[in-house]
Amino acid sequence: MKSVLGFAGLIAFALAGAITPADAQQPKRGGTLNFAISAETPHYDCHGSETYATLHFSAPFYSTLVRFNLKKFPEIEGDLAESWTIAPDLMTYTFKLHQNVKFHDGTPLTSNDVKATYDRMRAPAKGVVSPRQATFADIGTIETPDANTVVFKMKAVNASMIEHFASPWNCIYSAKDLAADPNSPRTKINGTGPYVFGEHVKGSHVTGRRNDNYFKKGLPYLDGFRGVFTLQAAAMLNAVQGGQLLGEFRGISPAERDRLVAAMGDKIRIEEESWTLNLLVAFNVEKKPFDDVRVRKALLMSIDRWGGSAGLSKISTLRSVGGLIRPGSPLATPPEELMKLPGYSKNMAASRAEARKLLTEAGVPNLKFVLHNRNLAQPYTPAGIFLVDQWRQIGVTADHKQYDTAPYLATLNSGNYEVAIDFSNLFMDDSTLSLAKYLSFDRSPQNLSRAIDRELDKLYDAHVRERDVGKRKAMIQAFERRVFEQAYQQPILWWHRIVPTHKVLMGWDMSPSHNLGAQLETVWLNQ
Amino acid sequence: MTAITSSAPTAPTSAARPRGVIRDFINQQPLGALSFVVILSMTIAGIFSEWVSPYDPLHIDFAAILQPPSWEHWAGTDAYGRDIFSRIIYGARTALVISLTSSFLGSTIGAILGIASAYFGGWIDDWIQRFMDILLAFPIIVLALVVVAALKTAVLFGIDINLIVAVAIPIIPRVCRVVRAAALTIRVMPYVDAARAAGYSDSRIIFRHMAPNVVAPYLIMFTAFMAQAILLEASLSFLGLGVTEPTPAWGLMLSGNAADFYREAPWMILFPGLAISLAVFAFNLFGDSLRDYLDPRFKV
Amino acid sequence: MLRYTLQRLLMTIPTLIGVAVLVFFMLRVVPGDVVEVKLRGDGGTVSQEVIDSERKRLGLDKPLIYQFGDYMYGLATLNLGTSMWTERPVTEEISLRLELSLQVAIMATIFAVLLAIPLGTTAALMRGTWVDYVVRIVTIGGLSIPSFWFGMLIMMGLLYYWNWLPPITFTPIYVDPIANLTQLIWPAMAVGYRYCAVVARMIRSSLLEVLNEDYIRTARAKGVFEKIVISRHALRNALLPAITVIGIEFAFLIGGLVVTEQVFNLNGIGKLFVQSVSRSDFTLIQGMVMMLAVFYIFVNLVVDLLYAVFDPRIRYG
Amino acid sequence: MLDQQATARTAAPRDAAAAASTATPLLAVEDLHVQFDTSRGVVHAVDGISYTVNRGEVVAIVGESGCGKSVSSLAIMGLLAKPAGKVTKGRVLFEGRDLLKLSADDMRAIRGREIAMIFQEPMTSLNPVLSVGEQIKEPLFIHLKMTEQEAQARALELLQLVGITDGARRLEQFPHQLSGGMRQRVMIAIGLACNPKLIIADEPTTALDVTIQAQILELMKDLSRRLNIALIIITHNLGVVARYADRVNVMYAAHVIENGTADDIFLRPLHPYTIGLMRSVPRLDLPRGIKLETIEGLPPDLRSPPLGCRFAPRCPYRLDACIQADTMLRDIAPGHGTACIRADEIVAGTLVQALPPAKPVATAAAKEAAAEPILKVEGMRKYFTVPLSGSGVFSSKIATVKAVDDVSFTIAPGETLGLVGESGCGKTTVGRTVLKLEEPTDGTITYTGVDITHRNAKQMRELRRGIQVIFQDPYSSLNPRMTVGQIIGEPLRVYKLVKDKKEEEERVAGLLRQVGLFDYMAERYPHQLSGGQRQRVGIARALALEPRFIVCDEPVSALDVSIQGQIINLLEDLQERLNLSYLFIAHDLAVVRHISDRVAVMYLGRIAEVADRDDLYADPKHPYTKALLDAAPIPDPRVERARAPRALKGEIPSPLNPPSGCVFHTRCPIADEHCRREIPQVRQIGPRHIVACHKA
Repeated sequence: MKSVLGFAGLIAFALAGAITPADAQQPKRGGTLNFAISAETPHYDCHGSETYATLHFSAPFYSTLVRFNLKKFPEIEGDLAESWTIAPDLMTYTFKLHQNVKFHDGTPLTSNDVKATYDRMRAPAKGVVSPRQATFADIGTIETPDANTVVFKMKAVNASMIEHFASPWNCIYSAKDLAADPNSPRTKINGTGPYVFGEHVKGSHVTGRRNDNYFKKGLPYLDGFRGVFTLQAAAMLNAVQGGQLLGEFRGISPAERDRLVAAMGDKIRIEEESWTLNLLVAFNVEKKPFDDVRVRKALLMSIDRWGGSAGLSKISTLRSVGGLIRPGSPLATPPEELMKLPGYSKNMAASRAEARKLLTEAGVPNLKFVLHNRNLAQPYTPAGIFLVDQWRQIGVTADHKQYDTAPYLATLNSGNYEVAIDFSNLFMDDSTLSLAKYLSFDRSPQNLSRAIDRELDKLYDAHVRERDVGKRKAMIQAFERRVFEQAYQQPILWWHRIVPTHKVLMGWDMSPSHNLGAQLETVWLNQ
Repeated sequence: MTAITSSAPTAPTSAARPRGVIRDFINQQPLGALSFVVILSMTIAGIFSEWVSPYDPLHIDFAAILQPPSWEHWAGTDAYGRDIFSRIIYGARTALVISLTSSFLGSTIGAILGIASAYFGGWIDDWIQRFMDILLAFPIIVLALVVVAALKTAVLFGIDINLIVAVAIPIIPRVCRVVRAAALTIRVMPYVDAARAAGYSDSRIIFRHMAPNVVAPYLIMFTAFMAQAILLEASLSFLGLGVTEPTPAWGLMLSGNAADFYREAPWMILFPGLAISLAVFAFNLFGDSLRDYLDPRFKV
Repeated sequence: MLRYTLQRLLMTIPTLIGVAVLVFFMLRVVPGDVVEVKLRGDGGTVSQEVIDSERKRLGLDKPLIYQFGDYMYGLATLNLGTSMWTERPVTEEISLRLELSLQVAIMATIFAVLLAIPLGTTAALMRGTWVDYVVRIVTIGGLSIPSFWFGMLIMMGLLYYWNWLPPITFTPIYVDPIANLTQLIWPAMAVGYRYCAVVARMIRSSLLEVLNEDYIRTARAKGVFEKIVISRHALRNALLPAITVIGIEFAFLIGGLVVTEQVFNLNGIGKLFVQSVSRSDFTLIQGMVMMLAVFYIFVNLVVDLLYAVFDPRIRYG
Repeated sequence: MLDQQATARTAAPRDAAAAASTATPLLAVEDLHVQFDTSRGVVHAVDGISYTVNRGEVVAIVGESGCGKSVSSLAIMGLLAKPAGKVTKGRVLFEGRDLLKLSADDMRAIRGREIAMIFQEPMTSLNPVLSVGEQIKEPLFIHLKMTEQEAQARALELLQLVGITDGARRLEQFPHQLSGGMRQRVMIAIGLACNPKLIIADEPTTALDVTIQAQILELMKDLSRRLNIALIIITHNLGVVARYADRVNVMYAAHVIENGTADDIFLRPLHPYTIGLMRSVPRLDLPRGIKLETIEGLPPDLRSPPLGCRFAPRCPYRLDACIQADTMLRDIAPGHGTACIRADEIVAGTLVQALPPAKPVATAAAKEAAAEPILKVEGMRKYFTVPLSGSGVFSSKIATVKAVDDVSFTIAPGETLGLVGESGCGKTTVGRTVLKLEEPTDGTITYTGVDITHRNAKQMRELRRGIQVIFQDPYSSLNPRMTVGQIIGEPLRVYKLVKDKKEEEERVAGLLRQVGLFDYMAERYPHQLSGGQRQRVGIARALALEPRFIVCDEPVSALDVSIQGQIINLLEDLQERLNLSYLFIAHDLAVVRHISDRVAVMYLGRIAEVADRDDLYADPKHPYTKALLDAAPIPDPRVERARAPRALKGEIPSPLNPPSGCVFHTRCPIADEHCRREIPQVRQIGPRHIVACHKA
């Protein structure tokens, strides 16, 4: 959808830390922001990471080429790029960089650094981890005509390419550092971001201080920040309530929200939005009886999504009923359409009766299996508890087994499971990102149903190259229907992001993804 | 002092008059008897959970989440609207099954190793004791965590075997030490010498003559480690490494989102914690009383 | 004495080797390692090649026996390796957290011992009275109440009645003693209760035993003041077994902090341990277990030496 | 309850006539009652006893275990175990003051200052963590408010007084560095510290070896005389009483049943119990009788004592009146009281028969001539290794204890070889090695001509039936978890000597009767039996396999005197009937003399002397044998008075570090340089008399 916007004309944004009218007050300078990071990153390398733990840690120290404008999501705005042009055939992307950008070590940033950064992501040197190689596989060459211009020449059309350029994980590194040690970003931070790395006390906190040479004049407002690792939700809540931390930017559960509101009254600000995350349930089609579509379908049909949404939304981060695309986003299937799909009916009595019938037909009326789940309190455990309860109601016994992440992943990789709860973490709504998970197992190893379905692959490939919005939408819906009819895997519920911040904290932007907006350069303290 | 020693013979009360023994125990150890009543009622609650508990412990009722204690829900409801009292009753089953099996396993293996170590002596003793040294160098929960980390969960009859193993292993060396010490004093008892002089086989001496006489320390250790095991299981579950939801288990009820509700639903923390404490307390007190009762040293 | 100490130290080597071997192979029983957890984060796609290359980098692709050899060689050269998660030296990871845990442990010890001696002594002297019963119930309570639950109750109470909570990040005591103590006094109490109970019970029972000894009767027959009989004759003997318990419990306190540190969000050894277990960070787990084992053995040695200092039977044995 | 007037009389003590002349006694115990609340009921441990002690006098309280003698002395000192024990009635007048009415602090001021006490166990009666000096000085500081220097000087003086020479060094030492005898000397020094008027010694020598016992008693007697300190000696040993006491109180079942001067009690006993007691002890000074007199039955249970005379159930002379009402202690002669209603008949000599003169018994020589030895031990050695510091596999520092060093002897069928020696001499190890409970380090053991030295457990099995054992401690030698029937029946089953359950029961019943027990006792557990009964069960178990040879390891030393005689008689009976051979291990010379045909004396792992019984006792050749016989007290004041004071000097050396040459040379009165250098060989000096001494 957004790519279509790009197609409509050459759009250039020149935004440099502009203050929108919403922030009526004049920002104040100074102060240190203490905030919670509910996980601790193992390393500092954005490229090599898939977790917000790294972003919330590293993003304030870095810049990207372009990024999402959180005030007008999903619009794109420039970060290091002062402006950019996209060729009408979507085969060339040209970025003009800001002048006088300096790395924290004092060296000036040039187009070479951008090229080195993208080369590292698309074709990493030996020993460098880059999970986004496939995303940038369509890039043919990267040219640097001058120090402030970078030109990306594509090998093939990717309708969503500009969104991928806006990915928060594309931190721009120094070419010099990478030349010295391609893995230096893992342990050393040298960016162009609003903050300069202070210290990282393992298991405790990370600090950053204002980058006085930041290329966006007047920013950041804060003298610095301290991100405190709070692995226990209770500890985080206590600290927020006690005023030791001013916010948690990933998202908390409704119960936690209620507690903060009850305890703090009007001192706390709560912002909510649906989240670009969902939990899935996947059936391993390689295991009997889950090779039988009736069994899979029966299990999906017996899940009361609408009821579950109402209940779980009170106690967990799960909330929205949705298909493969985040509900509420432009490409999403609307609820009335959704209800026609298996597993989304509101008439649960009928659905469950049907489910029982299907099971009986399949010869497994008293099905028993193990539901493999990850051992995380939010929202894996509630999802597991919920599913076990739902299946109990059609006479199916699911043994809920929760593991630590490593053995959990190992089990999933081994294929030695029947039913598993899986997770889809997106940073935007673009369908090329969100549908990839459902491709045939041989193309998408993260497809936990391990199904091979060439029809799905065909639909996906066509839609990636398709530039017409209407046709594209139809293809997405066909894809979705196919996935649900075959009942390989299905989102249980989409998440709901609730971010608590103290009211003194200003200038922070809410968005549907916790991976975005972690640079903190516009944040200020009203005290 | 001779009058006193002779009036309290060292030999423990015999199995010949069980009724007398029970009455004796109640008279001498009223607290112990009381704790036994607690254990008994817990056991009954565990065995007959289906009949005793007012609700289905797994039943989710989103209409009734986080309800404070009331006549309908004696201990309130949790975040899923499940009845906490029912979950505590079912939790007794989980706690007892895991602690009983692991404590039995640990104490029995420990006792057998201890007796063998004491009886055979020499290199067998040396090797067993070296191995126990190794196990003893781990703090209990660390050893359990390593075992949990090492073994994949393996469910048998709805019980996590590896959790039992994890709880049992730290018990082994501790029981082994105590039983070995007890067995060593028995090993040099003239009646064991008499048995050896009569030419009885090693197994006969170990099982007929030595084992019955380490029953007292064994029983004491067994009950003490029942308490330990309940505590350990609760700790592991609290850390998210033990029993998994939705199985009702006390430690588990304290973890997860229970702590999120300090203010709204303190009963979510209060009652399961009380259940653990009461159970462990009862076993500790009972073990204590049993020791006082069986160990004549402090008898007047 | 020196010779004895050295001999004791030498004797710990086989035990330590045993611990090392046991931990290494136990951890290798399960599939799954730190690599995927690290790379996949909250899900997402990582190709097998990437995973493999990372495994290779960490040396996890080598046959087990080579890994074991490397590990043992590392131990022999006092090198605990690097954490697979953070890729920093294990010793660095541990030493970062050691100060906090050690301080909590020491505070808990002081708290426990200071309380346990009068508690245990009173109970023994007033044996069979209601005082004894109360002490008995309070101390068994200490053994029974899970420290993490006790910690939760403390937090709940602080929040409820004072709407106040201890600081969330650690400040060393030499930087700001007040901030430091207000953070650590609560977990010290939470774990100290159990510790105190164990020591008080030991003192009670060993004092009872000692009070039955003939030499106590001798002291009384000499006309020694009852106070001196207790303090000089009985307690001095009764505290000897208590030293063992204080020592062993101190060594194991670090283990007990595993759960309690979670509750108080303390950046200590216990929390690190749970984290490394849930991340399958084998080298860090091994390193910490080795450290705890060495610590335990060291404390045992100190206890033995203390015994030798306090007990003439050993000093001149 | 008791005749109050009986307490008012004062007997004329032999040695302290001056003190006796004063009107009030130093200590007067009047109608003292003590009871203990136990979980099994109230024990009336002392039930109305009265006695007096005059200044400078030695008074003995004699009785078997559980009769209340120790409890009464603790009650005087206010040291009863609280809260179980309490004085319920009576007065304890010390110089006219009632000690029982004193406040706790006043009583404390008397303890250690006016009255001192010495306890039985020197090993445990001193505080292990305080130095000897600290413990001796403590009462000096408390009672006499001495300065450190004064106390140090006094402590040195005290050590000299109790015969410890290098006092300055000893004061720095800790109790565990001293031997048992030395510790008891320290205890006495502590008792003497503040010049008390009265010392109560509760079994002061029971835990000590006979030669050390003599040293300690000699010392106490001497000090009492020199310092004019009154002494209460509490003991079960009649020999000790005869030797040292001026006056004697005999206690039985919480009562004093007879009192009088030592001569009165030993020469003219007036109570059937006292008489029985005297006759049931084997004596060194009288010819050996065929049988010991015994007192059948057991003392009453003090939780519910019988209504009448407490000795009545066991008394051969009881009347109906004895059972119906208790008899008060009354004076028969001046200063000689008894609680027997038939005392007059006893005085008249019409009730109790005089002992018949002892008949000589068959000598060992006759027996041995009959057959080849059933057991032959040649050059047996048994060394133990003891880790010195540290333990386990990795420790290298090890010391060797030569528990048995080159021991040889033979035992003929039907013969009893007595093996005597003090603790640590290796006699028990000899027994255990013969039983193959220990593997000999060297030497050969031949049983009925078969070499069993290196037989393993399996090969031993067939021979096991012939060799059995009876242990010392009747409490620990029976498995408390098995019934008597199971204990006795087990060997029958294991060796398949019985076909079925019924036959087993019959055999068990037969064995029970054979040892003087009843059939129904098969159902009982050991703790339900008395010590003597248990020992009988132990004997029955040994007999079950129909052995030819039994090792008796101190079978009577844990038993009370009146029970001891029963067991000895039983063993003799059985030997006669079943033609058994015994290796009889004991430390009591009189008992060994009574039961043995031949006697071997051991010292520090070596044989000192072996001879026929009469030969050995009449004409001991080894100085150690002589010393042992000298040291053994004899329950007859006349004999004792006639014996010169004697005590073997010095302590028994540690077996870890035995002396060079003759192991006895450090204590031997006749040792010379030669003895120090060379180990004496065992020499034949008579037809059946061998000795290991250069001088013999």
